[in-house]
Amino acid sequence: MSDDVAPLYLNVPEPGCRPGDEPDFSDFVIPKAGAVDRPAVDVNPDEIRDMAFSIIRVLNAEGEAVGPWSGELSADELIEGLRHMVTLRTFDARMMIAQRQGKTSFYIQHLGEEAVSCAFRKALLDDDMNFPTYRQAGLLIAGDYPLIDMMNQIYSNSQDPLHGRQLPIMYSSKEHGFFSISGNLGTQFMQSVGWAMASAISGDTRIATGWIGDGSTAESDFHAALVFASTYTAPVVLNIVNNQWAISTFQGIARGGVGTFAARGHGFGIPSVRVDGNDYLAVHSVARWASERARSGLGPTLIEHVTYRAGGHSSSDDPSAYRSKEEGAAWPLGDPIERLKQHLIVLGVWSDQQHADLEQEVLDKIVKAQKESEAIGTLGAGAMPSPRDMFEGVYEEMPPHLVKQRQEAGY
Amino acid sequence: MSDDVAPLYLNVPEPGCRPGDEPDFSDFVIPKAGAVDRPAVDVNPDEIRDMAFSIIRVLNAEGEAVGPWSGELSADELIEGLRHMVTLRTFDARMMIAQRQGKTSFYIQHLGEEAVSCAFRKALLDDDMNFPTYRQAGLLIAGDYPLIDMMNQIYSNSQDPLHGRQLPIMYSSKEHGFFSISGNLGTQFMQSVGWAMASAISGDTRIATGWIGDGSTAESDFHAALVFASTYTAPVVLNIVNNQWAISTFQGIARGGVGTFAARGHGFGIPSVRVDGNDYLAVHSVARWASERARSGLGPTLIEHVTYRAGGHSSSDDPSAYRSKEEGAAWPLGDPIERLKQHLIVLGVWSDQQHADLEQEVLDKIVKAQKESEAIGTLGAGAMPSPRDMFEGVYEEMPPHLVKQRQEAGY
Amino acid sequence: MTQMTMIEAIRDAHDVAMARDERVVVFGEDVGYFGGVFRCTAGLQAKYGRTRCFDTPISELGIVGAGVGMASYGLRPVIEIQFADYVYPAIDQIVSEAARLRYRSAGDFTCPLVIRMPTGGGIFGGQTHSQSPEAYFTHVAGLKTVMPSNPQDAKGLLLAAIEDPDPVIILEPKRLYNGPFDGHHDKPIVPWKKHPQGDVDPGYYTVPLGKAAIRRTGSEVTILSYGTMMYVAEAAAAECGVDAEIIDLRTLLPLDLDTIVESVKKTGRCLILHEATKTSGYGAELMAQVQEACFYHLESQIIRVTGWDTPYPHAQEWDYFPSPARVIAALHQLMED
Amino acid sequence: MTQMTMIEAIRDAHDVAMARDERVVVFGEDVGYFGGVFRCTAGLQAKYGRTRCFDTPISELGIVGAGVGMASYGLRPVIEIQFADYVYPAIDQIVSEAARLRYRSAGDFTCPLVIRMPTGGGIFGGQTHSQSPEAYFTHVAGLKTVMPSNPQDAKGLLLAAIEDPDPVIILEPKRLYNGPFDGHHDKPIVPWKKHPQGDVDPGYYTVPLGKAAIRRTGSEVTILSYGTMMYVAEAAAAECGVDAEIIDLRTLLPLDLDTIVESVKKTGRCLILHEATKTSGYGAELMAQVQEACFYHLESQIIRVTGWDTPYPHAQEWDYFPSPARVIAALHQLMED
Ligand SMILES: Cc1ncc(C[n+]2csc(CCOP(=O)(O)OP(=O)(O)O)c2C)c(N)n1
Ligand SMILES: Cc1ncc(C[n+]2csc(CCOP(=O)(O)OP(=O)(O)O)c2C)c(N)n1
Ligand SMILES: [Mg+2]
Ligand SMILES: [Mg+2]
Repeated sequence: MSDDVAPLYLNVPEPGCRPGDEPDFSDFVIPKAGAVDRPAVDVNPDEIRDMAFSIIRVLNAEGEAVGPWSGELSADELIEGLRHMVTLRTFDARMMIAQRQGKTSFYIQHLGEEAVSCAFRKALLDDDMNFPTYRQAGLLIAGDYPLIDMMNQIYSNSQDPLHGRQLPIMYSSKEHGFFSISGNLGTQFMQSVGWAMASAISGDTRIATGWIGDGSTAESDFHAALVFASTYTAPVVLNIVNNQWAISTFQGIARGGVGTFAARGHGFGIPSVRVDGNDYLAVHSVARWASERARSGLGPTLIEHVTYRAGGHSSSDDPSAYRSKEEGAAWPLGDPIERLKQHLIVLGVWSDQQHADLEQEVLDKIVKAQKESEAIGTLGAGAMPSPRDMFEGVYEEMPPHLVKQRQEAGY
Repeated sequence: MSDDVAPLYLNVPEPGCRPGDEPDFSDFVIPKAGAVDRPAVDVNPDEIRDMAFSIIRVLNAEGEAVGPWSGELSADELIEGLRHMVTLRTFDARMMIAQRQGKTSFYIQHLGEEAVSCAFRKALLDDDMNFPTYRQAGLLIAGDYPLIDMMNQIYSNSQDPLHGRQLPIMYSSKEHGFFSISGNLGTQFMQSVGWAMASAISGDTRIATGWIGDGSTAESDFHAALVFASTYTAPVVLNIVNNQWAISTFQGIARGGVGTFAARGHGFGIPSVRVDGNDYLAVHSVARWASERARSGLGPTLIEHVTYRAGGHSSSDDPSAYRSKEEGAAWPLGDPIERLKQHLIVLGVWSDQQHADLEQEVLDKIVKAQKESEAIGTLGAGAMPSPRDMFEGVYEEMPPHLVKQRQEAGY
Repeated sequence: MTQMTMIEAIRDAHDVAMARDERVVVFGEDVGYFGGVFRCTAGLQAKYGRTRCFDTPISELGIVGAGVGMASYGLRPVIEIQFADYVYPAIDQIVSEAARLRYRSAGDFTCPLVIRMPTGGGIFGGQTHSQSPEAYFTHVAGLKTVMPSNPQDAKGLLLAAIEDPDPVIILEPKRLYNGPFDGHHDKPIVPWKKHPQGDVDPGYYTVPLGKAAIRRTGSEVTILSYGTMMYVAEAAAAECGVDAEIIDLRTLLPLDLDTIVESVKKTGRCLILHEATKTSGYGAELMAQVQEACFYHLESQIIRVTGWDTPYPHAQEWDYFPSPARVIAALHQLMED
Repeated sequence: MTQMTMIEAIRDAHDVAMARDERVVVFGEDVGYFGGVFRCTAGLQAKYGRTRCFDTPISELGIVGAGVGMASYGLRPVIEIQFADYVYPAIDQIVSEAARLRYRSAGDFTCPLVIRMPTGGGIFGGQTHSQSPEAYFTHVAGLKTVMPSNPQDAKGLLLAAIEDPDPVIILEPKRLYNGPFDGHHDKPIVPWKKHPQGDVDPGYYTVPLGKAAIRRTGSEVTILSYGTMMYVAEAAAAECGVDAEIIDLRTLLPLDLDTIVESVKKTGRCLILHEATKTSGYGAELMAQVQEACFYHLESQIIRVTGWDTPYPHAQEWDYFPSPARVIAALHQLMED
């Protein structure tokens, strides 16, 4: 050790605010709604590097849609979007309760992040393929996947489309363009690029979307996805949902000292943008732009959705152990449902009464589905998938050793 | 498949030049020597993003050292550098022949890339730790590691410091700051960050360097290294040696359509620069700058060394099967030894005669070491490591099952 | 002696090691401020500071790769992989790097690294929170693999692992974290605080790697097992009237073959029990070694009771998990043979 | 019949598959223009174009991950991992993804993916060009694992694998690529072109997965082996005077247990031979299964002859590699027991 040099030290980033601290988002720079340009889809990526350091926003504080990224959706479409978000939130709330009642083992909710997946889905075509994480059920709900199928899976009952094999909420629906959720973080991000490459190899017109959380961008699959997407100009939209937290770990641990997650695309020449993830209109508009790029053969886009995980990580998590309880309320981008509702009211097509009616209507629908599903069974009660199912589907055809084991097990 | 949309297609990048084609580097933009600024080591990374798209060069076409990155090395130091590079090249040539004579199984040479590791090593302190790939033996040679130890390892004879266990050229010398080479691409890049973190945790002053090839930047370890280095501001210099080829695969496959390898650092807020890897002075100067950053607690630097693999990938490879034989000669950054020699002549401290003498002197030294080493043994002839050695060192203490196996084997 | 849960015992082992040796550093996903999703590192950051216990990015590769680099520097990293199911992204750093560093560098560099991971099923964790990957690790020359079955061993083995000069994988049966489990999932568990095996020595001690423990002496059959399955074996033995000798392997590699052979030579019969998938599971190796060492003492064939050769299911967890009933059936079959 | 090396036979299988089925795409490191470092895909890019046979970035994770995505789309990707030693960065995509996709999605998505990799030692490739990782793959529910030992099988098994609806790992013994090898490294090899087993059927045919082949009939001992070791077994049998029946497993999972059991019941003795490291190697599983199925027919203990429990060394390669001498010694021991 030399004497004339100061000793080194390890820098371990810490969030500004832990339990007991006052939340402080004053360092978090939020551009005005409407402030970011909307370039042509075939823009040279080098010219829009600054977009990775700004945030595309449409809804301003007054609830108006402003700027070049607004104006694509009709009032009816917006009301439909609101319905999807309310459905997702209500569904989540009911299922969180069901989990606490022991009707399922595990649940993950979307509180505060509903706009991201709900709005994105409406910018896609029905036969595009999404490679979601566990926090994009809006892709299913906005794609009209039956709620009861979701519940049957959550309850692992005999009508569970996945035969009880997979964890609750790890849905799969090829028909609804929803790739089987893995549970291993990141893996599906690379697979989305592979699927998109396959579409391109086949001269198809379908595109893929990949999804990953802020924390999971540290995983290797994130890197591989960027490398392959960039090299082969794959028709894929790569989405990072930056909800500020990865269980108890704040986004600074994955992001490093500086920069943004979106900026990771620059090393690959991938157009990279950030969007206000709590702004239904902005997410939808950016999704349109990026999917048009993919569909026109212009290749990948990297989108960082800036949002906030308002709830716990999962039904197993209590965030008050590691972050301030007030942080959610202080989050400066607000609540996606409130903001869209407000916009519709400003537009003059919505009212508090209509909103309350919508909430009730959605709740009724969910309660009805829930009753139906619970009548079939919940985890450990009622009609369950057969243990025989456990042995099936490991391979298309059951090999002899598994037949023997199944028989040994008595099925 | 929609009818109104053009079908997608897969873009597979191809190099400009395959066997039979005329090499064409006209797209390869080479800034003038001296053109790139030398910022303070504590510069804000955001302010030097353009450095990832330029190339730091010191030696101009006339052999003069120009610009802000020149002027740190004395004539004696430069002559020493020349000696190191000539030693490495001569050593390589002799060992390639030895391989063809069956005295070893495998060899990897550095032809054209000698400046990178030789110059870099001289910017480090003796107790810093390098995490090299198989193409940085200059770190050993410029660190005065005994040639005979290298040869004994290459020949896997009884004096092989690694007891015949590891492939030839996969050296290891803690004493000389040279981490054990793995053979698995990329792994050591992340480990260099871990070592640097350990130094920081320990309040030490030593720094680490990581090394990776252009092709290997696609590996996951590259990403992990950038994430961890950035998050913890690790005292490490991360080097990408872009020698244009990864076996038969041109760098465009790893790099994607656009950008540079250095630009990968931007997503992490890591200062990232490119340097003329065939320019001894430039490499040395950049290495100084980056290691000063690391040693001062300013964290990682990403350096892309732009060079050219003038030889085959390894003794198993014949590059004429996949690239034009003329490509090497057309490579616009010239030959590192020629360029430094020329510079010394321009400085008036060197002559063709002195150079010829140096070459002879180096050759004599290498031949002498080689005779000594071959007198001990070469692969399969002479004194070999004991089979008993095969069982040792799996663990510090040999567990019972291995003792039994060793006995079964008769040792 | 203090009563501790397995979680508390593991935390205590970290604490003791960090206090004794400055070189011990602890990290992993959510390991720092929060203290780990299972709370095995709770309080360590507050006590030893952020540079000795910290959160990492979600990159198992990076975590282990950093650990290899740190260990080669001279530190003693103790790493948590959040669930054993998530170790695969780090396999290359474990198999190709940590395990081979001493060998390939002829001792020039070494890798005293501990990698802990919650393992096994029984918590309705489905495919990605239930796996038992011990077979992979035991196939890798250069690694040691450990699986404790109670708080006292968990602490002592972890302390021994931290002192070990080579990389050690510790698979922690998460079903036992809060209390042992006898395989009857419908019956309540006795928490460690009220359990005789919850007694943990205070302060520093080690349980040596490579030494098995006999949990029950018996004369008719030898049961080889480890982790959660120890209690399933005990329940089966208690319920079925076969006088079984139950061996808790504790360390899978190096294996305490002497203890095994002595027992099998005495009983003449052997049952092997593990949660992991059967084919190429560690039970196969145990069976091979027992056969190699005791062939002429075997009075009946060796039987394996294991998880089935399927991914770990969610709803059918208790059909997958080896039950006391399956063990009892196998014991009876052994006695009939 | 045409005489082909194993490399030519593999190349031919790709060619036949690509011509028959547009969905077959081939990629990997150096696989495109150059045709692979072992030249197994030479000529395919020129014939089928860059979008059906192409080079990839050096990311085994990315290669397999892309393959999983493509397979789920409906293509039939055939991937080359440059050496089996480099498969570890892709293990997560193989174990957690390819293997479980059908199961976890209840058949909604499937993964008809073939992953080929040159395997095994005998070429002085040292630690990183010599490994035999079959044990890992055979432990994973959802994978099939294949290792051919001659050109005819290499082609037919690859064609069968490409048609298989599930992921298949093909381990290609690189020591056999250019000619078989009888374990006497100091003697010249007979190239496939002059070898009876170099006869390959032209055009399309398959060798079914899950079916072993008896390479030598014999009455005294059954030798279970695969890959390069087949020829070591044959050499040993020819030299030692023990009448051995030699079974080439060809597919390790699903295993052709019927053929094995029939043979062992006949001979009463069994020797298991593989290159891979012993502990938790696939030989342990074979031993377990033979013991389970044939216990009362065994006249002596089963013996494993395998690579040692060390990393694969360089200079000591021929001390590591199971030799005919070691097999002969084991055969004699079996007959004495
Ligand atoms: C490979 C892997 N490592 C670790 C985990 C455990 N884990 C589950 S969720 C999670 C945090 C993910 O955070 P982020 O990516 O930000 O997504 P978010 O939960 O915020 O949506 C972790 C570490 C896992 N599922 N897979
Ligand atoms: C994990 C892994 N994958 C593949 C290989 C095989 N391989 C050895 S060298 C090489 C090319 C590396 O190219 P690059 O990184 O550009 O380094 P260079 O050889 O040009 O110095 C490949 C693919 C390997 N050694 N390790
Ligand atoms: Mg998050
Ligand atoms: Mg290269």
